[in-house]
Amino acid sequence: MSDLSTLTAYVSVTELPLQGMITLRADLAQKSVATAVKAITGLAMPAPREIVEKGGYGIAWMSHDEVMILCPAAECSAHVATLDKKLAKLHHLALDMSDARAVFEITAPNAGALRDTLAKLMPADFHPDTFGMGELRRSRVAQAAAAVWLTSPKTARLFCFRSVAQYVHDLLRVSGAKGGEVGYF
Amino acid sequence: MRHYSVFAIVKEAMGYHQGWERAWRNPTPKAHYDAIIIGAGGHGLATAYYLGKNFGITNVAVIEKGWLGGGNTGRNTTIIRSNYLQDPSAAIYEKSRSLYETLSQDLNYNIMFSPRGVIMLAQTEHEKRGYLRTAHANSLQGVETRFITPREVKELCPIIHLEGPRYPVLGGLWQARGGTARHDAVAWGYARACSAMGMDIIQQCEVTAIHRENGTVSAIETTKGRIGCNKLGIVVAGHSSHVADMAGFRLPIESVALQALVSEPIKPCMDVVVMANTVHGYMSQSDKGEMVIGGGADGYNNYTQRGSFQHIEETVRALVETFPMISRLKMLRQWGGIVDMTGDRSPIISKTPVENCFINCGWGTGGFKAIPGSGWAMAELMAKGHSPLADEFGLNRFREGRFIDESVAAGVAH
Amino acid sequence: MLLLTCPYCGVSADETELSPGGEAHLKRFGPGSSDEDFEGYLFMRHNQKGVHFERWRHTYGCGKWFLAARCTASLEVFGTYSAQTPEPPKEIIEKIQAKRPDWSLT
Amino acid sequence: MSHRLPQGGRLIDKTRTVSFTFNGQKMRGVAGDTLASALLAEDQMLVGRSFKYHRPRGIMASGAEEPNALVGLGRDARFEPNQRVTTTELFEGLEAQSQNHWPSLETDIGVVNNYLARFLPAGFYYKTFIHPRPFWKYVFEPIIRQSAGLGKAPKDRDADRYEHFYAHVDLLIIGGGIAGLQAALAAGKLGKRVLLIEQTAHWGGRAPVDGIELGGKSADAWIAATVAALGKMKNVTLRNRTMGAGVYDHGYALAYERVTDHAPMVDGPRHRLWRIRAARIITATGAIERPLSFAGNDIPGVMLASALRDYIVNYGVAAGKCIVIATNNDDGYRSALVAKEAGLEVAAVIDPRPAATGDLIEAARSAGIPIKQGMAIAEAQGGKRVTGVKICAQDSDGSTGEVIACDAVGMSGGWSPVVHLWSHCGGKLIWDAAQACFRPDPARPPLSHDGEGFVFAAGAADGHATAAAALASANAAVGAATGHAITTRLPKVAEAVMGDLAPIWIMPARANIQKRAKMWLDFQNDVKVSDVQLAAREGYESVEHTKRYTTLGMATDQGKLSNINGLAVLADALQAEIPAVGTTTFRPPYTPISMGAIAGEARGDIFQPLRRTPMFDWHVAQGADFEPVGQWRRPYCYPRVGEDRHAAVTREINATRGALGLLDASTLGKIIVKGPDAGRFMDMLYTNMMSTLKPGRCRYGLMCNENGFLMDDGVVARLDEDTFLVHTTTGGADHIHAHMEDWLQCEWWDFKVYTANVTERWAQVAVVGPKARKLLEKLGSDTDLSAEALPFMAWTDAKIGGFEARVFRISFSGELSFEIAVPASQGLEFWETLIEAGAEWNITPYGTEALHVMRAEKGFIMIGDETDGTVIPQDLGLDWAISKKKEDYLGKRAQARSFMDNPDRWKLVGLETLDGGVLPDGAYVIRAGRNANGQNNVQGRVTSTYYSPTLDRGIAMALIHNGPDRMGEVVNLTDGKGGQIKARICSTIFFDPEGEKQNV
Repeated sequence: MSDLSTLTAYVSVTELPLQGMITLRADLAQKSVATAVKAITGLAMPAPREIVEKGGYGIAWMSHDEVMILCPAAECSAHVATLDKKLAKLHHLALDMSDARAVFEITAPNAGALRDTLAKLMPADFHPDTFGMGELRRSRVAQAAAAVWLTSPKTARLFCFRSVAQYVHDLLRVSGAKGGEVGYF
Repeated sequence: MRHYSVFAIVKEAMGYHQGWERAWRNPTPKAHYDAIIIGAGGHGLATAYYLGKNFGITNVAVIEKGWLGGGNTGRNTTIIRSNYLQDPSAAIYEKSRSLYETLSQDLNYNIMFSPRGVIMLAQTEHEKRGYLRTAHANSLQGVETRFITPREVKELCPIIHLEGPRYPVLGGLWQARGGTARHDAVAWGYARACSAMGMDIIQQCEVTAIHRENGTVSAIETTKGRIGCNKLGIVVAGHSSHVADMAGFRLPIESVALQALVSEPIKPCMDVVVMANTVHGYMSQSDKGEMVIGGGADGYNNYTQRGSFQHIEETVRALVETFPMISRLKMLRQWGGIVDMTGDRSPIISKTPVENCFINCGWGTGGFKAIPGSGWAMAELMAKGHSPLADEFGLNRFREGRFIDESVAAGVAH
Repeated sequence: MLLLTCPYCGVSADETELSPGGEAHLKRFGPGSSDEDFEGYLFMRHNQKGVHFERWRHTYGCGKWFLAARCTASLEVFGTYSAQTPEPPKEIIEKIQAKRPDWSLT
Repeated sequence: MSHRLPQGGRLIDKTRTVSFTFNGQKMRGVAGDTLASALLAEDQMLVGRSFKYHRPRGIMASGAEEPNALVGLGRDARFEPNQRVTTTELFEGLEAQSQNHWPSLETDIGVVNNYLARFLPAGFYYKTFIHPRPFWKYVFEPIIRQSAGLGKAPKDRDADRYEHFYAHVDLLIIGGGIAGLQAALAAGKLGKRVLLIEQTAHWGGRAPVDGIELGGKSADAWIAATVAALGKMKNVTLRNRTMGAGVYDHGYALAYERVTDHAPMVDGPRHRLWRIRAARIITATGAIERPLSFAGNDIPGVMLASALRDYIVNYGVAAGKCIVIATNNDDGYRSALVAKEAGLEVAAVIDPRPAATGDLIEAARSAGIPIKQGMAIAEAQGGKRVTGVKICAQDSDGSTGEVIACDAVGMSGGWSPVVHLWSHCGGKLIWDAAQACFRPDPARPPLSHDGEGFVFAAGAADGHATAAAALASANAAVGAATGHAITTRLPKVAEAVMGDLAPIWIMPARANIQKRAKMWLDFQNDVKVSDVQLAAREGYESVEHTKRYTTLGMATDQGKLSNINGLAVLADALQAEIPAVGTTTFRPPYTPISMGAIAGEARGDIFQPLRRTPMFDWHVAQGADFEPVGQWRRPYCYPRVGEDRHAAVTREINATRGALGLLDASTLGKIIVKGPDAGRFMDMLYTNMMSTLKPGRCRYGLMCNENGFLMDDGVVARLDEDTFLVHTTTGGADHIHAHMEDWLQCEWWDFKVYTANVTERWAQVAVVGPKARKLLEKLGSDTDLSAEALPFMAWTDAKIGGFEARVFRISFSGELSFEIAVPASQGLEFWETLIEAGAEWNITPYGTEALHVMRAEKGFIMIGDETDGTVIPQDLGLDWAISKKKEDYLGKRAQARSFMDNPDRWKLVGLETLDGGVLPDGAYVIRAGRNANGQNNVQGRVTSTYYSPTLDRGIAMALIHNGPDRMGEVVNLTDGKGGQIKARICSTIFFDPEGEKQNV
């Protein structure tokens, strides 16, 4: 029985402060979309499943008609306004979704332990050949939706809906608890 | 038919049981029968049995692609209950349950009907209201049920964990006269009785075509040749659409996999059947000692008799939480069957667009408990053209929007 | 445990990341349609034991619906394609016929 | 007697003793022992009782196939029944108890069944216990249940933890014998991602025991070198103590890792269930030796010849001092030779083959072992342990013959490839007459998603009897699985040349019925040759019928030892060929796996996601009484000290209607629908007209499914010309959003509409009651919230008390009410601000029950109460919310069907009892007479019923046949106790019918 209090961690899990997130739905093929998004992030449009990040800004490919823009939380409303202005002529939907989600940083003693911890909970293939830096994998952690990407070989970020943050946090703690080392990756 | 009894056994024991005769004959098909039933599962055999017993129609063949009782009859979790919400359902399932009570004696074959009682747990306020409603409905339907307190639940089933962190048990709908039976024995008992009435049970015989003459069924083509009939009953759960297609009509049915599993046998620890619909699992203990476990059906069309492991996992997860002591038991075997899912998850016992061709299908995950009642109603429908037990389950209800929806009160569990 | 490739994000998705959505390419009948057409649309299903065209949603991924051609007897998957496809695409049909010459679209 | 040998034992370390207890008795083993070898070393021959006859049972095998030696392990929260001693690694302090006996293992009352055995043949219970009827439930069944079952039921909650692991590989190799190792080597060199799993703690399988030389060195040496080489390959993972449990569709496989079973003192999960996605799978799962069917073959001391050999070679343990081997094949002679070399007396090798020759036979002969060719065991003698065997000619009835004294018998009926994992997913088998076994048919493998075979067999599992063939087949399997030519060298093999076996299914050939009734096929379930023959005689001819009628192969070993022998006996009885009779279906798992492992980490706090609103912790701190609503947990009420639920709900309602109440409404679904076609889309989703809604305004709407049934309701706010905000029920957000996307993506993809589920982006609070506006004014707003500026059913953005908010003038209680949404991250702070500022009006947080009662007082419907999936809006008197103008909306066509279009339906009305009491939940309205099935007629049912504190009496809503036309009529309802209650049909609106309170 997973009595959380009895577990000691070998992988650390911390919830990050509010991360600015803007959901943008539009025809990503449109040049105007790329331009508008670049104006905010300074970054080029990511390829499918890709996430690009630089200096506190980022773009994550969520679907063929949706990206998520990462930025400082305080800037969200301004950027949403910018998007609405720049894309006024294009059918689109831009929303500040920062409050809807929780973001965790997972730090492991080594790259293998990080992937092992994720692979206990998510059905995705975390082998380095398949899942590397720069990919955002949307899947589930046990019974809740989540998305994960690597920010370094030993650290990953994972976001989920706010209401299940505690559940996901507990899962990650159990997964990263001492004695559960797998040593597969 | 050789009468079964303890005296017969003692007598045969003297000769080391060399004297027993076949339980059912293994005949070659005749050219023509008054009635043919396609499918020698419980429902098909029961249909044949009641055609003979209630209507004296014994010139009957039951045609089986594989071996009798080899479909869902021999693959289910053997739960028998009739605490249904809607009147038509309660009527046929209660008829069925009452027939089960005396079936061993009627068939002279011990089908081990065990009226040990069935509890359906209420684990949310909404579910509790649903079962309270069912109890009221049952009281008018002549079905003995009662909503019981958590303490009563615990007394009836000591291994249950009432204070689950997620879904504390708020009570349960208790049907004391529900229970279980030995599934194979039901098919075998009916088969033996049908054979004794002179009916032909033809196994390893697949139907390949259904012949019609100006809209009326006339014969079937099989791997053992053409067989004529006046009336035809299609009772082939899992393959209903497939066979209906031979007769030239479509059904509001999809075939999906339903799985179950058993643990290794342990000494008696659970004397009732418990269903936990909120978390999608149900469990009872067989006479052999295995914990017999079932859950929800897969969501996609499938004819493989194999399901997806995630459903086994979901069910076991739910039951480990509800009955923590099973965590250290082991899963001995898992298996699957193919079930018919209709538009309203209720069965079809009906005439068809083809004259003298009748169909009994769509029992979804709940067919075993219905076998005697279903056979009773289907036989009456085939013999007389209508049956009060079957009338509400006609194919026409989908076109009319007249649903019989049980999901209202029950979730997955049967 | 099925494995289906989402045509949108290219992920080879585990069944547990997907939700099944029943038979594909149903033609919707609305107000004014005959009882038979409406019943056919809403309830009657081919339910083939064989090649089946069906809907899936990449629920735990991009959230998009897509369609698949799959054999319900062998569980072989002949291909997946966009949900915005009124009838089975030519290349899928050819792929099926290449493997099952006597198969044809019912 | 069985004992520890002075020398030998490749897997043990005699210098380290390990103490354990068996039935409370202290015993000693050594490091590396299994519980089985340790028990044998202590001469514990009798280890259990059989299932049906409670016959004495000893250790039969040395591995997963063991049918007899099952024990209860551990105690209390770590007690586990039915654990095989042969697969249990010994550890310090292990506690084991034998099973299925009372009062004790030595003297078991249940053994009476054994003396009655003659009266208890296969299926006897189908033929008796029929009369008198009540006896089955009250007498016969309880007795059968008590004597059946094996281990005791665990009592406590499991103290261990479990977990899952997902792995994705090119090639999964199941079985770490020499074939599996060779396959891993070959695949590893191809650079494939390889996972090699082995169920035991040791690599190499049987080769070392069989004394085979590989590459000029001992098998052990080659294995060690190979494992080391594999260990260096980055792309290869080796995992021992990990059993291939099941193979499923599309390359999905389950592996069961017993992480700490062998070392319970170590912290960590007990079991880890691997869920593996493998492009291809190689089953190198070896083969299992078959017993021989002779009378008394179940007496303790009679065991598989290979097991007898394993215990000597691996553990330095001899099953006896004087051994007899019975074998129909050359491999049996290996065991004789091993025993002889170990210094044991080998009284005889009994070989039914008249004139078999071969290296091993010659070796045995020259070792001076007496060989009795053309002979058979007529019967084994002894009770709780074997004392000797009576031998006779195989071609005889066994009535006469000499007795050879012995204290252990090894039997070998040939080998059956382990084809379980090949078969789980539909792989077919062919009959190999030469070896008398079923092996995988490469022409009919299980098919994967690509339509290609994805499982390949290698080694003994593929029916190869020699090491050389096994190794070659490993390379071949890798080649077939990967499509590459395999260049990996095969070691040179030195091994004995063996002759053919003779398919001997019973011995002696003409044994009479008395003997056949003592020949065990299924040792655990007590199924004998005579039982299978009886099943055939009675017409249970299908192998599935025979299995189910006799219970052959249904024990915890799932027929690993009994299936082929039983099948052969059945085929003989039917005068059919074995392949024509066929096998039963192989189902996962290969050997039983713990429920704990299947459930994985999901228990207790993380059994399922528990969704929390931003104010959740505050509710907890206030001692809220929660109820689950979907995955959410919402306060049902906030009882104060000394208050029960009823008192708390009453207080909350009175406070709210009297002054000021507060509800956490964050769980309400919130979905944005935006685009040029948003209005058009909304008109299809809702029964009423939404496209005409003005920006700044709200409208209540109903959503039906395509089947016409009411599925959800809620308030829609138009944010701007092409943006709507949809509110759904608490349970509804996710499935309504999915429903919208379904129609947009799959039907109306020409619509220019985007949706987004913003439910969790907002915390939503309902400020309710006469003082609601005063509270907001006190906090200060940058926007005019007066009735004129913000009338009922209007909304506005506003900054309230410094919070960016969106304010909706909507009411589900009939009171003046503001629903205020603020960013979720500020929800708790906002809530606490309101609580603090509202103190002067005794602001009172209320829960779901108060919410329900207040909405019922106003006659508002609740999805899930007034609706149950069979109700259409017309039933609820909501015709005003069904647009007549619209050509189409989801559900419109369905509602035109004859049964729904019919005005003659149950319709919603209010009910009030004549005495002011509260109607019971779920009560039905009775109509005189009975229907065709003898059921009492009904004419309606209660959908909601509550005590109304506001009116101080019971109120209810009900669906009643033509109800609205029957105002004032008194009807009879069920009271749930067999009686009836009278109630009067009335309006559904019990309170403030003019709506004055909410419009201020």
